[in-house]
Formats: sequence, C-alpha cells, structure tokens
Amino acid sequence: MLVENLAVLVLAGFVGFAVISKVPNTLHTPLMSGTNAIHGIVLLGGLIVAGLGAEGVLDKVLLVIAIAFGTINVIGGFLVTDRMLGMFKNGPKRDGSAK
Amino acid sequence: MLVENLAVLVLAGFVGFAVISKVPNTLHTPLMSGTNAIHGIVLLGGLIVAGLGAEGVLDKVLLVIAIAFGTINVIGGFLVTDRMLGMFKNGPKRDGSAK
Amino acid sequence: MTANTVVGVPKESAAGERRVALVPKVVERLRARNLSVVVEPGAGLAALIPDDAYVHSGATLGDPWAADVVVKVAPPNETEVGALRAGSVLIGFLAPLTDPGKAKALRERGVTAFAMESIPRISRAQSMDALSSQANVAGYRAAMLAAEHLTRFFPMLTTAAGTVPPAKVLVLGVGVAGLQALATARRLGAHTTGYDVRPEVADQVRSVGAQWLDLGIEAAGSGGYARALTDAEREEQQRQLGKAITGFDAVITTAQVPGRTAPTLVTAEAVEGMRAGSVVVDLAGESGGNCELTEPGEIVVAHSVTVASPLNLPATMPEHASELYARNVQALLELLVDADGALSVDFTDEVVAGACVTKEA
Amino acid sequence: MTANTVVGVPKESAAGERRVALVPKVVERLRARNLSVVVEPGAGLAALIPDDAYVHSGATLGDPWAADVVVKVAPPNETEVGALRAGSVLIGFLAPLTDPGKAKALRERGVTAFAMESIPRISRAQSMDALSSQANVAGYRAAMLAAEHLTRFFPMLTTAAGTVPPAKVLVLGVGVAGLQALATARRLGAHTTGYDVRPEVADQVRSVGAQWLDLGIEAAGSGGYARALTDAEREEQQRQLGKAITGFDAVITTAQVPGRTAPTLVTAEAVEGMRAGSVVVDLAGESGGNCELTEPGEIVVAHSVTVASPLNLPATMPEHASELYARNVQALLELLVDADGALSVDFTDEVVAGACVTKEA
Amino acid sequence: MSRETGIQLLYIVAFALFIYGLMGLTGPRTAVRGNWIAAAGMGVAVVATLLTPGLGNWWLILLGVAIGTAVGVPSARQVKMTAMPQMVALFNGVGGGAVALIAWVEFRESAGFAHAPGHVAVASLFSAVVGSVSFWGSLVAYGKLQEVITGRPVGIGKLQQPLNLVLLLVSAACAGVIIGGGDAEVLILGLLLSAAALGVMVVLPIGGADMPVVISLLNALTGLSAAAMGLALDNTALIVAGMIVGASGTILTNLMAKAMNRSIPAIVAGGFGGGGGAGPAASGDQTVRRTSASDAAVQMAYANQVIIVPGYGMAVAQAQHAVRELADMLEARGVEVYYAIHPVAGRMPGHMNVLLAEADVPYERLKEMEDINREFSRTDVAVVIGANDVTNPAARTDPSSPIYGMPILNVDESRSVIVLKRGMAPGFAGVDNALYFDAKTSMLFGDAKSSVAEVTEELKAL
Amino acid sequence: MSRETGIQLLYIVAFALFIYGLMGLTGPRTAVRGNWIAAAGMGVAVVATLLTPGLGNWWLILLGVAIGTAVGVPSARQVKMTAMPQMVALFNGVGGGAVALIAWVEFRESAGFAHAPGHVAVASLFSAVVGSVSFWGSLVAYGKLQEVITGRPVGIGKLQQPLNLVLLLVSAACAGVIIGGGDAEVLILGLLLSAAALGVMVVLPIGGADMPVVISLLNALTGLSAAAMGLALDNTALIVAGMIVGASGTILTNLMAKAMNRSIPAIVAGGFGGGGGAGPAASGDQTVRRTSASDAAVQMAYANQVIIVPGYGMAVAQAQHAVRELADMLEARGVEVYYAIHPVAGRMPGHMNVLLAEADVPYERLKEMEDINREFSRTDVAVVIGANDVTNPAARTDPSSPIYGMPILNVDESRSVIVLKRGMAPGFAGVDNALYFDAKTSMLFGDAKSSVAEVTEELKAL
Ligand SMILES: NC(=O)c1ccc[n+]([C@@H]2O[C@H](COP(=O)([O-])OP(=O)(O)OC[C@H]3O[C@@H](n4cnc5c(N)ncnc54)[C@H](OP(=O)(O)O)[C@@H]3O)[C@@H](O)[C@H]2O)c1
Ligand SMILES: NC(=O)c1ccc[n+]([C@@H]2O[C@H](COP(=O)([O-])OP(=O)(O)OC[C@H]3O[C@@H](n4cnc5c(N)ncnc54)[C@H](OP(=O)(O)O)[C@@H]3O)[C@@H](O)[C@H]2O)c1
Ligand SMILES: NC(=O)c1ccc[n+]([C@@H]2O[C@H](COP(=O)([O-])OP(=O)(O)OC[C@H]3O[C@@H](n4cnc5c(N)ncnc54)[C@H](O)[C@@H]3O)[C@@H](O)[C@H]2O)c1
Ligand SMILES: NC(=O)c1ccc[n+]([C@@H]2O[C@H](COP(=O)([O-])OP(=O)(O)OC[C@H]3O[C@@H](n4cnc5c(N)ncnc54)[C@H](O)[C@@H]3O)[C@@H](O)[C@H]2O)c1
Repeated sequence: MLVENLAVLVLAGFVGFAVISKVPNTLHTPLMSGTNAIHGIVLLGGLIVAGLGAEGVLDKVLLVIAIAFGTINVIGGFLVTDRMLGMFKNGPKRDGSAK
Repeated sequence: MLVENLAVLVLAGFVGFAVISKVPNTLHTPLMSGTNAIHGIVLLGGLIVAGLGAEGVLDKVLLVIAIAFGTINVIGGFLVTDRMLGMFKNGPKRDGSAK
Repeated sequence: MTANTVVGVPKESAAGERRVALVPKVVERLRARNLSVVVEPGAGLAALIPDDAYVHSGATLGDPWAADVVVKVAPPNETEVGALRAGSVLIGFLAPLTDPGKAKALRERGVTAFAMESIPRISRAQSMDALSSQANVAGYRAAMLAAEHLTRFFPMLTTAAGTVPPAKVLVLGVGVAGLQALATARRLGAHTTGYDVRPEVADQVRSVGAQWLDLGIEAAGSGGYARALTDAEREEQQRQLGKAITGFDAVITTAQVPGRTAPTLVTAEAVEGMRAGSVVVDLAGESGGNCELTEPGEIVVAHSVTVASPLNLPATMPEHASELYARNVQALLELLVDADGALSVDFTDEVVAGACVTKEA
Repeated sequence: MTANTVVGVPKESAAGERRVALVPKVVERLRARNLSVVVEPGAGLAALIPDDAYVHSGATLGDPWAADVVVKVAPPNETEVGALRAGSVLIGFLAPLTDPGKAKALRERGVTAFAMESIPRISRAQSMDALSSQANVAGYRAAMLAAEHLTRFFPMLTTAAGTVPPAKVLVLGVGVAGLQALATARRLGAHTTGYDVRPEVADQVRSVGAQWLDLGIEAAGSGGYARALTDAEREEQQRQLGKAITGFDAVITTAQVPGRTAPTLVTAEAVEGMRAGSVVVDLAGESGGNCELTEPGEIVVAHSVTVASPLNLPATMPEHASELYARNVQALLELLVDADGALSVDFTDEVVAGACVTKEA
Repeated sequence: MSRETGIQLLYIVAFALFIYGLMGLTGPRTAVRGNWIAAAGMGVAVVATLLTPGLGNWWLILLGVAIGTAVGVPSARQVKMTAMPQMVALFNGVGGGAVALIAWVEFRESAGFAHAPGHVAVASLFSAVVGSVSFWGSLVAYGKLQEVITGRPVGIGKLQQPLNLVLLLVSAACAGVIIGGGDAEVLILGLLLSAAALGVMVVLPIGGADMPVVISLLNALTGLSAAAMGLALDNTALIVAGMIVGASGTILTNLMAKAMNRSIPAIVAGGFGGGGGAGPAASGDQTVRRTSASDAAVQMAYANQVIIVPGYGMAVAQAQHAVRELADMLEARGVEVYYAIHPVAGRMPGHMNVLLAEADVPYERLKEMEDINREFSRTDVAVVIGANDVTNPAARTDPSSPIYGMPILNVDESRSVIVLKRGMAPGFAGVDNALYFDAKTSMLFGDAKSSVAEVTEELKAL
Repeated sequence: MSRETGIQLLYIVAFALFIYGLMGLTGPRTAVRGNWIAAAGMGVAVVATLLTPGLGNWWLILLGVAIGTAVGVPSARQVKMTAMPQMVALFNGVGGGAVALIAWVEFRESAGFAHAPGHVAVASLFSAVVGSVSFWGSLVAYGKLQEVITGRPVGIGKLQQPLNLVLLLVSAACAGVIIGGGDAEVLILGLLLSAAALGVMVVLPIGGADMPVVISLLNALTGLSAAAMGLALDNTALIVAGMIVGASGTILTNLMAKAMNRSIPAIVAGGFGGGGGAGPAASGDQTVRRTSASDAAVQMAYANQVIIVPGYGMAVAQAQHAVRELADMLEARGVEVYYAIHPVAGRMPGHMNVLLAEADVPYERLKEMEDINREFSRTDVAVVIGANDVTNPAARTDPSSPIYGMPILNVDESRSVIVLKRGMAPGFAGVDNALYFDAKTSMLFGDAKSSVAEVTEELKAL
C-alpha cells in the first residue's frame, strides 16, 4: 500500500514538474493562488478524521477549526484566483478579432 | 489494488501527455524509436510469466519467443535510437563555442 | 586575321560624353586573354582616369584607329568613320534603329560593326547588356537629379522647427532605369509609386518597396518591351495620369518603345497641375521625351515646375558608368576572339548575329 | 507700441539667397496670433512661392520696411539697414560674431535687432534654433552634393556587368549638419565614418549607423561646441587625418568653432593622396574652410579630386529651408508679442537676452 | 462495484481534473476555465470523501464548513485587488494550519500513533511540522504585506541562522521521540510550537519585496504537507493533489525568484532588503519598479493601444529593426500601435525618422507630438525606448529645470508606462526624470535592442 | 524492508528514469543522454523483476534473452541509416508480438483465466488483441518500407471498412466468451488471428508515405497493450512505462500527422496515396521533398556554414528584414552565414544589394558569385529564398535551355539545399528547375517572409 502510494507520489511530482515548465511572469501570482486553492484538499483530511470519530471536546474544537481552515483555503483560493484572472479578461477583449 | 493501479495509470498518462508537448519535427523519429524501446518493458511480463512457472512445451516455446521478442525490442530499440541521435551530434560539434 | 588582336580605345568626341570604352581593370583582363590594347592619350581624362593608369595596366598609348578592333561608347561621327580601317571591327552604341545612315556609312567603309544596343536581351548575354548597365546608372542619377532640383526634402523629418512630410515620387515606365530610380528614391526616404503598361511590372515595383499605380491599361509587347499604345489608350492614359500626377512632388519618366518616339505621358496641363517647386525628370528625352514640355538636354521651369531632360545621364557618373560599360564590351570581345586572342567571329551565334549591324563584305 | 504689430517680409537681396523669412503656412499662424504680415511682392518667388499664396494666407503685399518687425534671412546690406524704421525690430541671421560692424550700424539706426544665430541652444529654445534647422538642410544637401560630384556610385551594386563596392564617406566634424550628412549618405548605401574632437559624438555617430574614427584627440568646449585645438594637437590631427582620408571616396567637412576661422583638417597633401574622382565637400567655407584647397563658393578640381565649397546650401532647397526657418522665426516672434499681438519684449528672458544684439536706446 | 472502489475512482477523477485545470492555468487564454475545472475537481473529491462508509460527526463537519464558507467567501469577494497577495498568503496559511491541527488530533486520537505503521507516524509528524511552519510563516507574510508588521527585514543578525537550526532540531527531536513510542501531549505541542517559531523566525527577516517568493515557497510546503497527510491517511486524492502542488509550487517559486533576480537560498537566509525591488540606482529614497520581458510582453499583448516612444537610446542601440518587429507582432494580435515622434528626440533633426524609415515603419504609424499627445490618455501602454528628456514631466512642472518650457510627450497620461533603458542615467539635459518613479511606470533595464528582442520572443510564446 | 517492497521501490526508480529520459529525448541537446537514462531505467526494471521471489525457469529466460540479444544487437548495429524507419517498425512489432504471446500463455496456464479477477482477464485479452494488431500491422509496415510489399495502397475498396469492423467484432466476441467463462483454446486463437488479420487489413491500404505516422500509431498501441499487461500482472513498472508510451505516442502521432498535413482518421481509413509526400505540383513523375519550418530550423541550427541565396521572390515578399533576423539568430549560435549575390538576381541590377542594405546586412557578409561558388562544396545548408533561375543547373548542362550559358550559383554542390518559394512556379526565364528534384533539396513552401519568420521562431525554440 505504502509502495503504491509512493509510486503515485512520484508520478504526481513529475506531473507537477512537467506541467509548470514555462509560464509568463504575469501568471505567476494567479498560478500560485490556483495551486494554493488545490492544496485546500487538506479539507478532506479534516472530514475523514472528524467523520471517523473525534471524541474529546478539544479534538472536536480543533477539528472544527481545521475544517473551517480547509474550507477557507478551498473556497477563498478559487474565488481569489478567479478574480485575479478576471483582470486579464478585460485586456484581451478583442481577442476574437485578432488573428 | 486495481484502483491504485488505475490511479497510477491515469497519472502516467498525464506525464506522457505533459512531457511531449512540442518537439521539433526532426526529433519525431528518434523520439518514436525511444518510446518504442521503452515499451520493450513487456519483457518483464515474459520474465514473470516464465519465471513463475510455464509447464507445457508449447508454453515454453511461446515464452522463449516472447522473451526473445521483448529483448529484441529493448536492446534494438535503444541502440537504434542512439544511432539516430548520433547523426545529430555530428552537426552541433561547435556547440560549445556558440553562445 | 592575325593572332594577338589589337583593341583601340579612342577618346570620345561627343559633347558631354565623359565615359570611355575601356577602363584599366578591364584592360588587364583583356591582356590576360592575349589581346593588345592601344589607348588614345587622354581617352580616360574625362572619366578621371589618367593615362598612367592605362599604361600601368598593360595598354600602350597611341593611335587607336589603326587597331583591329575599335571600341567606343558613343556612335562615331563622320571623321571617326573615316578614320576606321577597312576590315576592322567597331564596337559601341551605334543607334542602328534611330540612325540607319550610320550603318550604311560603316558598311561602305568595309567595317564590321557590332551595336551594343542590339545585343539580344537573353540570359546568356546579360553580362554584355550595356543598355541595362547604363540604364541602371541613369535611374540612380535620375533619382538624385529629382532630389537636387526639388525645393523640398525627399525624406520625412520631424524636427523642432516642424515636420516635413516625405516627398512623393512617381516613376512612369518602370524598366531597368525606372526600377533603380524607384529604389534610390526610396532609399532617400521618399514615398514611391511606379507605373507601367506591362502588367508583370506591378510585382517588380512592389519588390523595391514602391506602390503600384494601376490605371487598367495593359500593353505588353515582345521581348520584355512594351508595345505602342493605340490612340484611344493613349488619351485615356494621359487623362488618368494627369489626375494622378497632381499629388506628386517628383515625376521621373523613362517610358520608351524601341525604335519609336517616346510616348507622351505627362501633358503640359498635368505639369500645370503640380505644386510649385515640383520636378519632372524625363529620361526619354533622346527619343522625344515623355513630357510635353520637355526640351531634350535642357532644364526648363514652367509654372514653377522644373522639367529636366538630361540627355546622357550615365556620362555624369563617368567612372562607374565606364567601368560597367567596359565590362560589357569585354564580355562581347571575349565572344569574338579565340583562346589565342585571334579574332574568330561566329556569325551563327545568336548574340553575335543580333549585335552585328554591318559585316565586312 | 501699438496693438496688431505689423511684420514685414522683404525679398532677400543677397546673391544666391533663395530663401524667404516667412512662408504662407506660418503667415496663417501669425495671423491667428493677431499679427499683420506685409510681404514684398516677389519675396517668395525664388523659393517658388507665388505672391498669391501669401495673399491667400492672409498677408498683404506692400512695403515690408515700414513694418514694426522686419524678418529676414540673410543679414541686411547697407541699403536695407537704411530702409529700416527707427524703433523697429529686426530679426534674422546677423552674423554678430563675424561682422560686428553690422550691429553697430543697426544700433545707430535705432533698431532693436535679434540675431537668429545668437539664440541660446537650450532645450526651451529648440524650436527657434535656426542654426540647427538650416544645418540640417545643409547636411542633407552636402551628402547629395558629394554623391553628385563623385564619379562613382554611393551604393554597392552587384550587377551582370560586375560589382560596384559601396562608396566610403567620411564626415569630419559631426554637429547637426555632419550627423545629417552621415545619415543621408548611409541611406544612399554608402559606408559611413564620422570624426569629431568632442568625445560624446562617438555614440551619436554610431546612432546613425556610421563608424567612429578615433584619433585620440579630445577638445570639448562649452555649450556643446568644440574648443580650438592647440598647435600641437592641430598638427597631430592633420597628420593622422591625412593618412585616414586616403581610403575614402568622399569627405564632407563641417568642423567649426564659433567665432573663429574653421580649422584646417584636410591638407593639400591629403587631397593629393585621394583616388582620382573622389570628392571633398567643405561646408565650413564661410569661415575659411576645413580643406586647404577650398575656395569658398567654388568647385575646384585638383589632382582629379573635386573640392566643392558651397556657401549657402540651405538656399539650394529653398522651400523647406524657408519653411523651417519661418517656423523658427515664428517661435521667436511668439516670444516677443503678447496675446493681443502687441510687442512686449521681456529682456530678462534668457532667450530674448541672448538673441538681442542691439537694443533701441 | 463496492462503494470503496467508487470513492477511489472519484478520487482519480478529482485529481485528473486538478491536473487538467492546472494545465489550463499556465496559459492566459485558458486560465479562467482551468481554475474552475480544478474547483470542480475539488467538489468531486469532497463528495467522494463524504461518501466514505461510516462517516459521522456530521454536525461537526457542517459547522466547520459553514464557518469556513462564511469567512472565506466574503473575504475573497471583498479584498481589494492590491491586497490580493496577502490574501493568498492568508489562505495558504490556514491550509497549513488545518494540516497541523489534523495531525495534532490524530496524535491525540491514536495515543501518539501507538498502533499505526511507522510510515503513518512519520508522514503525520512531517505534515504537522511543515503545516505549522507554513501557517505561522504565512501569517507573518500577511502581516508584512498588509503593513501590520513592518515591511523591512526584522532579524537578530548573526544569531538568526543558529536559532533557526535549533528550532528545527527541537521539532525533529520531538518527532523522533514520538516515533520512538512517546505519547506525551507535550511532545506534539513542543513540535508544533517549535515549528511555529521557526516559521515566524524564517519569514520575519525577509523584506517585503521578496514576499511573493516566500509565499510561493510556503505554498509549495503546504502542498507537501498535504501529500504527507495523504500518505498517512492512505488517501490518493490528497497524495496526488498535495504532491502536484508541492512540485509545481517549487518550480513556480524558482521561476518567480529568477524573474526577480533573486536566489531562493539567499531569500530564505534573509539577506535581502525591504525596497520594493529597487532599480540599480534608485535616486534618493524613491524607488522604481522593475519589470521583466515577459511581463512587459503580456501587458502589451492585452492592450488595445500601444504607443512606442523612441529616443536617442533606440538610436544608440540601433534597435529600430527590433522595434519594428515588435510592433508587427503586436499588430498581428490586433493591438493598435503608433510611434510618437518628438521633434527633438535623438541628436539631430529627423533622427527618429531616418531610423524608422530604415526599418520600414509605415509613415501612417508615425505621429507627431501634437497629434499623439491627445492619444496618450486613451492608451493602455506607452513603451518608452531609450527616450528620456522628451518624456520628462519636469519640462511642464519645474521652472528651475533646464528643460522647462520644452514641449514633451505626455506619456504619463497613459494607463501604464514601460521604460526601456540601460540604467538610471539621465539623458542629454542631464536631469532626473520623475516619470521613472511614477507608480504606473515600470522599468525594463538593459540595452534597448536586446530588451526589445526579449519582449518579442516572450510575445511569441504567449 | 521486505524483498517485495524493495522490488517495488526499484520499479519506481525505473519508471522515474524512463520519465526523466523521455524528457531529455524531447530536446536535441539532451536526447542522447535521455536515451541512455531510459535504458538504465530498463536495466533497473529487469533486475528488479529477476529478484522476484520464487522465480524459476532460468534456462528458459536465459535462452530467450540470448536469442533476443543475438538477433537484436547486430541488426540494430548494421541497419543502414536509410532503413531505420522499417527497423523501428520491426522492433515495435516484436514488442507487440511478445505481449500477444504472453497473453496466450497466460490463458493456457490459467485455464482461460478461470480463477483470476475479472479485470485481469479483461486486461490480458485487451493486451492480446492490441499486441496482435500491432505485431502484424508493424510487419506489414516493415514490408512496405523495405519494399518487400508494394508501397502503394493495397485494398479491397469499399468493402475494406466493413471487413475491418467484422474482424474487430470477431475478436471482441472471442474475448467476451472467454470472460464469460469460456476456456477453449480455439477462442484465444480466434481472437489472436482475427486481431492479426485486422492489423494486416488496416495497414495494407495505407501508402508508403504515411508509414511513419502508422508506425507511431502502432507504437502507441503497443504501449497501451503493455500497460494493460501491467494491470493484469499487477506490475507498476509495466503500467507506468506502457501508459507513458501510450500517451506520449498518441501525442507524437498527432504531431507527426500534423507536420505532414495528414489527419490520423484519414490515414487509418486508408484514403491516402503512395507518393512520398509529393509537393503541390510535382512535375511529371518527379517528386519533391517538402520540409517544415522546424526541420529547416534544426538543419540550419546544426550547420557549420549556411549560405543564403536571395532572389526575386525575397524582393517580392519584402522578406529582407526577416532574412536578416534569421541570419543574426544563426550567427548567435555560431553558424557562419553568407549571402550569395548573383549578378542578375531580382529584376534590376543591384536589386539584392538595395534590399539587403535596407535590412542592414553587413557588406562583409555579401559574397559575389565567383567568390561564393567555391564555398558551396564546404557548405552544410544552402538556403534559397525566392531565387530560381540563378540556381538552375540547366544553365550549365542543358544547351537547349534559354538560360544555357548563364553563370549560376552552384547551390547543388552544398550538402543540402532548402528552397523557400510559394509553389512550383518557374522564374523569369520560365523554365523548370532540376534543383528542386535533387535528392538533397527540400522545399519549404509558402510566402518567403512568413516562411523565414516561422523558421526563426522555430530556431528560438530549439
Ligand atoms: N533632435 C535634435 O536635433 C537634438 C540635437 C541635440 C540635442 N538634442 C537633445 O537630445 C535629447 C533627446 O531626448 P531623448 O529622449 O531622445 O534622449 P535622451 O534624453 O538623451 O535620453 C536617451 C536615453 O537613452 C538611454 N540609452 C542610451 N543608450 C541606450 C541603449 N543602448 N539602450 C537603451 N537605452 C539607452 C539613456 O539611458 P541609459 O544610459 O540609462 O540607458 C538615456 O537616458 C533632448 O534633450 C534634446 O534636446 C536633440
Ligand atoms: N537583375 C536584373 O537586372 C534582371 C533584369 C531582368 C530580368 N532578370 C532575370 O530575372 C531572373 C532573376 O532570377 P531569380 O532567381 O532572382 O528570380 P526568378 O528566377 O525570377 O525566380 C523567383 C522565384 O521566386 C518565387 N517567388 C515569387 N514571389 C515569392 C514570394 N512572395 N515568396 C516566396 N517565393 C516567391 C517564385 O516562385 P513561386 O511563384 O513558386 O513562389 C520564383 O520562382 C533571372 O532569370 C534574370 O535573368 C534579371
Ligand atoms: N532577360 C534579361 O536578362 C533582361 C535584362 C535586362 C532587361 N530585361 C528586361 O527588358 C525590359 C525592358 O527594359 P528597359 O529598361 O530596357 O525598357 P525601355 O527602356 O525600353 O522602357 C522603359 C519602360 O517603359 C515602359 N513603357 C513603354 N511605353 C509605355 C507607356 N506608354 N506607358 C507607360 N510605360 C511605358 C516599358 O514597359 C518599360 O518598362 C524589362 O522588362 C527588363 O526586365 C531583361
Ligand atoms: N541643446 C540643444 O537642444 C541643441 C540643439 C542643437 C544643437 N545642439 C548641439 O550643439 C552642438 C554643436 O552643433 P553645431 O552643428 O552647431 O556645431 P558647429 O557647426 O559649431 O561645429 C560642427 C562640428 O565640428 C566639430 N569640430 C570643431 N573643431 C573641430 C576640429 N578641429 N576637428 C574636428 N571636429 C571639430 C564640432 O565638435 C562640431 O561637432 C552639437 O553638439 C549639438 O548636438 C544642441
């Protein structure tokens, strides 16, 4: 199981590496924001740990915070990225007309 | 197990896709030859099936052929690719001197 | 014919003719082909080539008229025809189409004469094509002349004292000279436009960065030349050109149809329509001119427009014009002699046959 | 001073002066500034500007000498000084450094005179800088002149009759005129090189695609001008230039030091070293010339080298030269009048103070 | 198909969507769509997780999600454009915080990973350390950018590095003891706190100008911690997503650092100053904004109208052909391009005309000063190529300046200005140019010819 | 760490090497190294497999490997460069064959996959079908290229498509019955044979010119079959390697088809002809070789000396600035570039000089005919840009030609020639140019200006 997961890990690393090869500087910030939103996936960890049983009050409180954090990361991340990218759309409005 | 393998499969597909994005035409043939050599990995299948027990004579014969085929694919593939790429090396001999 | 043919280079006698038929560099090459060269003292002076330079390159100074082959630039005058030895060979511009009398005189004198302008314009003979080489010089000089007489700048200049727009230059008749004029004017920064009746010229005009003026009249003739226009076509052309010309600062005309008087492209009315200070340079003066107001060889100012019709522009740049002409002559000479330098003329050769205007009987 | 100042434009009287101090376009602008303009009949003719054009732009024809402000190009001759109204203003080139007598005569006449050449060369006054605008014309014409007198092509041309190498052009003294000469020669296809004693010029020379000839002599003066060289420097310069010049087909010289005779850069010996058919164009003729063989205003041929020293090149392109000059004059005039068009001269203004050579007592 | 298998398949779908979305994010054309594709992937992943058999504590989950949504949506919606970077830092930080908290809870629930396989403990503790560093580091970064904390580097000098090392060793030691069997809560708390201190200590000494790189680095770290958590929880979606972010984030950090002429080790070592990416010769305390060829390219590519202002520097660099090529490329994209020719640009009358004619620029594109000055306010980008004095607003505003009174090109009226020159040297008149310190001006330093060529190349890649 | 785990880790190392090697293969600089890195990965994978606990039948394995080596090494070493493509086809074919054979053996050993999980049977049978198609298809491709079989399309017309469909259905049906529980050997044989017939039938109707695309497609298929086998055998290395080849091979096939102006469906449908990528107007039966901008770029980039031969077409296209830029780029890479100026190139004396001077080409780079003609034999690439008559060897060899006797530029003496023109139209003299049909000439069709620009762009990407 661990080994299979390692295979997945390595492959995912290559994917990340191969995808971001050369991006224009202007996209650096939105791209950072986008990847930031993706690692909001930690929310899943919160869900699983909480869903499969958290007993103590402290644990519950911590988990609620963790889940809230994760949610903020996910939702906020995608929204902010979208807004950033919106700025680009204003520019190339005549994009269709250009060749 | 199957599902983990599927994850690996999908990721590997993305890697293949992301790596070969834009290659000069001149490298098409060596690249084809190189990937050709890589799928010579089927040799492993032959080794496993043979090594973990083949009983009938026919099976044995078939497996020897399969292993031979796989070996030809691997060795021939890499050698031919190297020879093809050798043709490129003749050209850029002054590459060091260029900026 | 004797081995080691002697080539004579006389001093040109025509007024304003500063060219010379051979230059020292070419003399050297002819010497290497086993030809002797006799140069009349002072032959190169007008082209600023001292006699020394000829001697240095292996020529001797002496009487060129006694030579086996006499090479000239301008057609020989009567005295010169008389000076030619019977049985000798003459090479030069001979104006066979416009001055047939000359050919007759030469024939009577017993001279074999080759006219540079009659060399067929085929690929193989391009190195002998003196019409092209001299038209090229003329085109360059024509553009310079237009720039000189224009009271305005050719290039656009944005300066603290205001912006000067680029001059608009129109070339009518875009053969070799016209193309070079377009290219030179554009180099100087002018906004250039070309016009011709041969439709294939459109691409050539664009190929020197100029615009093509399309009047919808096509009149391609044979051999890459234009044909004469019909009366109706001519009228239509003049009318349309008259309108178009108004907008230009300089008009350079080079339109010619071999053996005919030049077509009138720029009417007096059209000149009147031009802005004061504009210029017309008419290269077709020799055959009557493309402009109604042209007085061949003169510079006239009418309605504040300068109409210049220089007659022998190549002669105003004698050194290179002579050098290019000499190379043309050399190429022809090499066709006429064998490896030992003896004359051996093959009259079945397309080029030789085309160039020959009279043959020793 | 009365409102609606009248500006008078006389016909230029100097020999060969084809420029005129105001052109119709500028007359219009002055009219918009509430100035009246009186033009002497025929004032624009030499520049091919008909009287009609002036009238059309709002000027009246009449006696310009009665005007409040008289604008000229060349310095007034004695008669003209006499024709000036006492208390009037004169604007034009007045040669204050080389002809101080003129200023005296004007002062005696009671005229306030502004010399175009004395306007300080500061950023704000660039639009009045007639030295620059006319030097620009001169540089352009100088390059054309060199091309005209050279017996060779400027551009490189590979043709069926052989290849012609590009002409090599050297410009000595690279101020405004020199830079424009370099740029124009290069446009025509020449291989260009520049030389000056001010080291900052090296970059400027390169900025018009020319090469920099470095002789290691630096002599930057004040105000962007060069200082005069010491004797030792001069000798060294002449020696080195003499060697360098040999390789050039055309040399254009523009070296000047304000208020002094022009330095000799091209010795007779250097000219002798040049190839036959080469050209020297000396723009410093007015202050004695940069070439030892220069005869100001003349074209001399020595050792088969043409040495031309045109005296008033801008006048050879009268229309644009006048237009640019008129714009300079307009900018100065606008500084001298108030919004109503009344004269209101602020002698504390740096530009006004600099330009003023005499003031009505 | 079992429910488990179904969940796993959904996870595969989810990460495939992440990757596909991320591919989209690397190009300006597909970025918006890419972002939403990735978001869809996230939706799939969350749904899949909620399908996990035996999931309980729903009110807990709901509460967390509700709080998160309530906080996240409005803050993302309302944040000002200029405050985006610190927002990203904050979002990244809470992500790291979540990881750290989850690891903590896991520790508590499993009695110090008593019965879990070794790799689970290692992975969990790794995620705890990295998550905590990320959380606190991001908070500091946020504070700096929001100017709650000073933007200038704050450090303790030479002791910084040893201190950081000690903090790292403390957390590693805690982890070691836990893996070795320790289950005292103080261990995990010690680990989290020392990691927190480390995060603060590493980021504090870094100047505000370098913050974007730091945030990107912390982002990559949070990704890695997510991947580690995935290993601990045996969750493919977490592994893949975390690792992709870890890998791509690392590359991205590198690219960003390179674009800013910084090296990551140098940044992390805290050697850099607080100036906002100051130019080579910021005059006085004013700072100029540098830009890169690729940013300049994007700016021009998405403009409606670009005005090129050539000057003496273009002539010196003989960049006229390169400039023409750039303009052609822009025009091919539908951008309107004009050349503003100042009457005294260069060093001789008509200097720019001669050069631009040589490069065959059509006459119609050349505009005189009076005509073009009306256009600047309608122009998205003014590209000043080796011009200086002719764009200097001091000519309008400063009567003491030697160029006062000279008419100039009003480039400062355009929406943004990119200035190409080699350094901060003055022009012919020898005076400083306030234009360079204008907020909407960015400088692309270098020889004009090579800078223009670089921009052109970047344009082609867009 | 158990041996199993060790093996798995080695597999991970192996495919990481494959991927890393493949990344290298995509650039000319790193390709050779990339190939050997991938080969090293293969070595690791083989070693890992041989470590599998309980592996036996060593002599069988040894025999197979020995035979394979004995056959593979010499054939790879000795094959002529020109026969490389068919060699690749052959190697690909045997790979596919191996897969098919293994699936067959597995069928026999497991009594028709009686006790294996469903997905193992599915994957195995898929690999069997694809492997068989690949094997036989590759053999046909080999035969066509080696000219054992005719290069021209061989087909049965309209019935082709239905027949292929029937064959596909037959193998699918066999597979279905096997999965449903069938274990008769005839089933697997039927499957293999119908797949074999399918492979033959699909490739036979395709013309020789399209073979490279077909081989690439079969290559991708073999990759997929390897991945399927990996699923069946639960072998990560096989899955990853096979899938990478499958995916990258698909993209590559697409790229190749695009470069040749073909569509894959059209090729597979067998609609295309046998001409070797004929130009738009091959005169008579002679064929010309087309090239692409990127190939031209690679050719020039790796040359020592390039001679540019401009002609009237360059003037018409006003491509002088673009040509200058291309030359600059080549020179920056250390390539020696000259311009060969023919005395009558263009339409007026000095036509090329005027244009090249406008583009600011240094005079030293312009060479006259006599000087440059000595250079061609030492030149790697002559780039003919819109010139025609001045390069026509008929001027030397054909006394009946109107240009006979005109001195020409001996471009045909250089090692290779790239001709840029719009089509096959003749020049001023109106005669055909044998240069275009020369084996070492390749044609880049299109307007000279855009072609040159494309080549420049490709050069930058190298
Ligand atoms: N046109 C005329 O007739 C004339 C005549 C004489 C004087 N002037 C004066 O010249 C000035 C002209 O203004 P301008 O704006 O054109 O030029 P400028 O003010 O002189 O500025 C030119 C700028 O270009 C930069 N530069 C130089 N070489 C460069 C290169 N290779 N690459 C990139 N940048 C380079 C320099 O900055 P870096 O060193 O930092 O790169 C410099 O600041 C005015 O002050 C005008 O009054 C004009
Ligand atoms: N130099 C002179 O003084 C002079 C004067 C008159 C005649 N000539 C004659 O002109 C000829 C010159 O030879 P050359 O080799 O320079 O030219 P050429 O033989 O006329 O050939 C030019 C070629 O350029 C191609 N072309 C045209 N436009 C193009 C474009 N936009 N892009 C790409 N290719 C284009 C044409 O083929 P596609 O249409 O297929 O593209 C044509 O085959 C000689 O025969 C010479 O004798 C020369
Ligand atoms: N084959 C070769 O190698 C070769 C060599 C040199 C020239 N040529 C060709 O020969 C041709 C003639 O060149 P040229 O310079 O001797 O020509 P030219 O001097 O006889 O005439 C000049 C131009 O005037 C034009 N013209 C004539 N009548 C006109 C009218 N009514 N209106 C407008 N234009 C009119 C002609 O079309 C021609 O272009 C050109 O096409 C040239 O390309 C071919
Ligand atoms: N500030 C402005 O806006 C402005 C406007 C116009 C001109 N200028 C500057 O004024 C300066 C003078 O220009 P100009 O054209 O009036 O100069 P000029 O006519 O006085 O002199 C011409 C050139 O000759 C050079 N020279 C003098 N002695 C020499 C010698 N012995 N050898 C070689 N060269 C010698 C000078 O350096 C100068 O470059 C230039 O630098 C120009 O850029 C400035």
